[in-house]
Amino acid sequence: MPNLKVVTTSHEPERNPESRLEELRILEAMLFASAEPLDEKLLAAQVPEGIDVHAGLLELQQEYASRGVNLVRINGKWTFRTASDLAWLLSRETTEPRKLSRAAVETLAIIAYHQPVTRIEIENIRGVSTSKGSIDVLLETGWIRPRGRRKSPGRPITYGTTEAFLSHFGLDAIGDLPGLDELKGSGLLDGRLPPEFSVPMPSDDATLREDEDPLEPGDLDLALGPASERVSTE
Amino acid sequence: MPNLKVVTTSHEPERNPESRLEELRILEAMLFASAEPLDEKLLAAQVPEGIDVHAGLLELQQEYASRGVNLVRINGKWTFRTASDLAWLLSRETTEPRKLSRAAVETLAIIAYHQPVTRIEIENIRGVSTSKGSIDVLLETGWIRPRGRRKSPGRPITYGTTEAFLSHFGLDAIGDLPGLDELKGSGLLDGRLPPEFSVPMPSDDATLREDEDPLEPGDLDLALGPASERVSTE
Amino acid sequence: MISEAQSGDTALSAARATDEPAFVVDVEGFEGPLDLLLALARQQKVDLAKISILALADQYLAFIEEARRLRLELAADYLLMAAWLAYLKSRLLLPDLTSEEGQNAAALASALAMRLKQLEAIRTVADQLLGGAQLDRDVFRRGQPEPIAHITHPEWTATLYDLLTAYAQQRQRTALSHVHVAQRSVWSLAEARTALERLIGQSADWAQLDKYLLSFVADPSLTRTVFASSFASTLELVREGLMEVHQQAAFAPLYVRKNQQTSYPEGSQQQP
Repeated sequence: MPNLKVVTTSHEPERNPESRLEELRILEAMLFASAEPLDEKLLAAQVPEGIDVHAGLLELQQEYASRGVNLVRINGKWTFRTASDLAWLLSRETTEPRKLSRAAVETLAIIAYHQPVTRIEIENIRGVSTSKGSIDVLLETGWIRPRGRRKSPGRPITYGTTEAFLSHFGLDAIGDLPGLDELKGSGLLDGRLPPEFSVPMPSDDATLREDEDPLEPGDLDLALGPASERVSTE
Repeated sequence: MPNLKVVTTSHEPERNPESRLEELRILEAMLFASAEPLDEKLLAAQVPEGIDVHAGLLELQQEYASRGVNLVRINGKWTFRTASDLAWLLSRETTEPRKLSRAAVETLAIIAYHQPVTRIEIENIRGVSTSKGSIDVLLETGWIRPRGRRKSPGRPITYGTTEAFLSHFGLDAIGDLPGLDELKGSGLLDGRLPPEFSVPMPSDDATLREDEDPLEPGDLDLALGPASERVSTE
Repeated sequence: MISEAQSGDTALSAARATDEPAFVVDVEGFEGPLDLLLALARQQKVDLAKISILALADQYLAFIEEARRLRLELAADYLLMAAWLAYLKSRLLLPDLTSEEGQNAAALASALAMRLKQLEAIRTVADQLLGGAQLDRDVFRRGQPEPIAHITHPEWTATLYDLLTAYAQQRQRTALSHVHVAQRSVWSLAEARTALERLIGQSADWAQLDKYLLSFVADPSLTRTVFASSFASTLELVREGLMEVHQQAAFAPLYVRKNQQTSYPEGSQQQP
């Protein structure tokens, strides 16, 4: 039977290799134990002080890069996930994720790339009125959230994406969305177009834009479909 | 940055090392993603044909043996588990300040002034029955202790205060608790008291009184009970 | 505009004119006029930037005309777009495109082309996004997470003030309740009997009745009633043969114990 040995080849200034290995073990154990991404601050709280957690994580990431399980970063947090090239083997017929309608998929894409965006703006891009259903379905997935109200007549609600969105699509940041270069190169940023037609570099920064007002207490009731999530305003 | 290299020392007949690594990746990913431990038969049914699942698992087990996560066999099935020496990572212990219930404070006050005192005696002084919960919570605080058994029918346990009690309440000695005149003077007791009303001069002398027997071996177990069962019910 | 819900209903399916294979009227599945326009534009098989809006308008109008010929009901959205395209077409056909009207028409045409291009672009990225690795579909997190238990240890707090007020208040409460509440100043025979039964219940030894009673009574004003009731109950219990009582001399302490019908303490004098 073949034996696998872990051999370290270090070109770094001396560090106690044993304690370094122990740090990696601790990070590894915590990340394995949790199904949810963990941020570096939380990880740092568990390892002895003075440890460079970030460097350790990058090291682990490299070690696992070629394996069946990879260490990935989601919204700046770290988590282990199965390697994407093994999807063919692991895809589960039983747990088919919710199949989104074409309308919902397009709406999601518009929200992701154009956020913050109002329903009217989504409709303008799609050339069709967006039924409340699409937005509701997306709110239910937890991938989008109402984030404010546009400072314009009617004060429409603006939507943006959530951390769950990044987690589901395996993105470290909204700037990692696919196809950004194509979108930018396609002249869509042409200044002659109305503002809602532009495709800026997407940002899900929670800070309200200049043209956004904060949500009001009752807004979440309206925006969030399921009764269980509604907050009593009485 | 140091690199970890996986080096094989094989005494086996040649096998394609790349396809072998792929086999390990597949097993690794399946075990990682599975919601329950997997037995070799099930694994063999799910991986591409021709993989020696048993050998692969033993190889993986060895690779992970020194890591923060180990591949273990439980009841004949395989699963990843946090290395046992890192189990401490999986619990976070914090202390949380909690206010004693009114009933517990009253019981404590009686014990402080009237020690050594039995539960029945506490009830007689308080004029209401004292739940076991109050005594249990007080035992948990470490401020009271069972000190003996009263030489009377039923041989009830007598309680007294501890050094921890003095230090928590900033008392130099139990005798520093205010007496009748001081309580009256500070307005805590008003003038409408019967002439016979008295407040004892408290003493926490550990020496057993004449009407006290020492505790028996089992008494401390009874009095303290397992921590998980100690719940304040008042 | 047409709503998504309605678009499914405008089912112009099966309206395939076999004699016109190049032209199929089938609105089902189109998400409004812009979607239809985009589909028609693709038939031109050129880059959207170079598309002929004029040709596209013709295609669209022909499509709508065919639908009307087949008496298919079209949503207002489609008709509105048809009217707008007809208008645009008439402007684009103006002989002098350098005139103000002509320039406006050109701007409108390029804005439409841009909208189509953008719709196509957003669809492309949507496909890329949805076609990528998705959690729980293509990649998986740990199937058996090991939860991090959060154990909280209560750290009990109370102040000396809490302690003293609690003591004073309850002492005051019981002291005053005995004084003010008339019922409390009498010890009922039943109460006395229960207490006595408790006293003799476990013990085979003689117990001193009055000492026991005194320690029992927190309120001195109750002494008399307690004595009276318990003495009466004692006699009752002795009469029932449940208890023995003895007294060495008049006004000497009373001793009681469970009836055992055995020896009595030295010098005792059994009372019936």
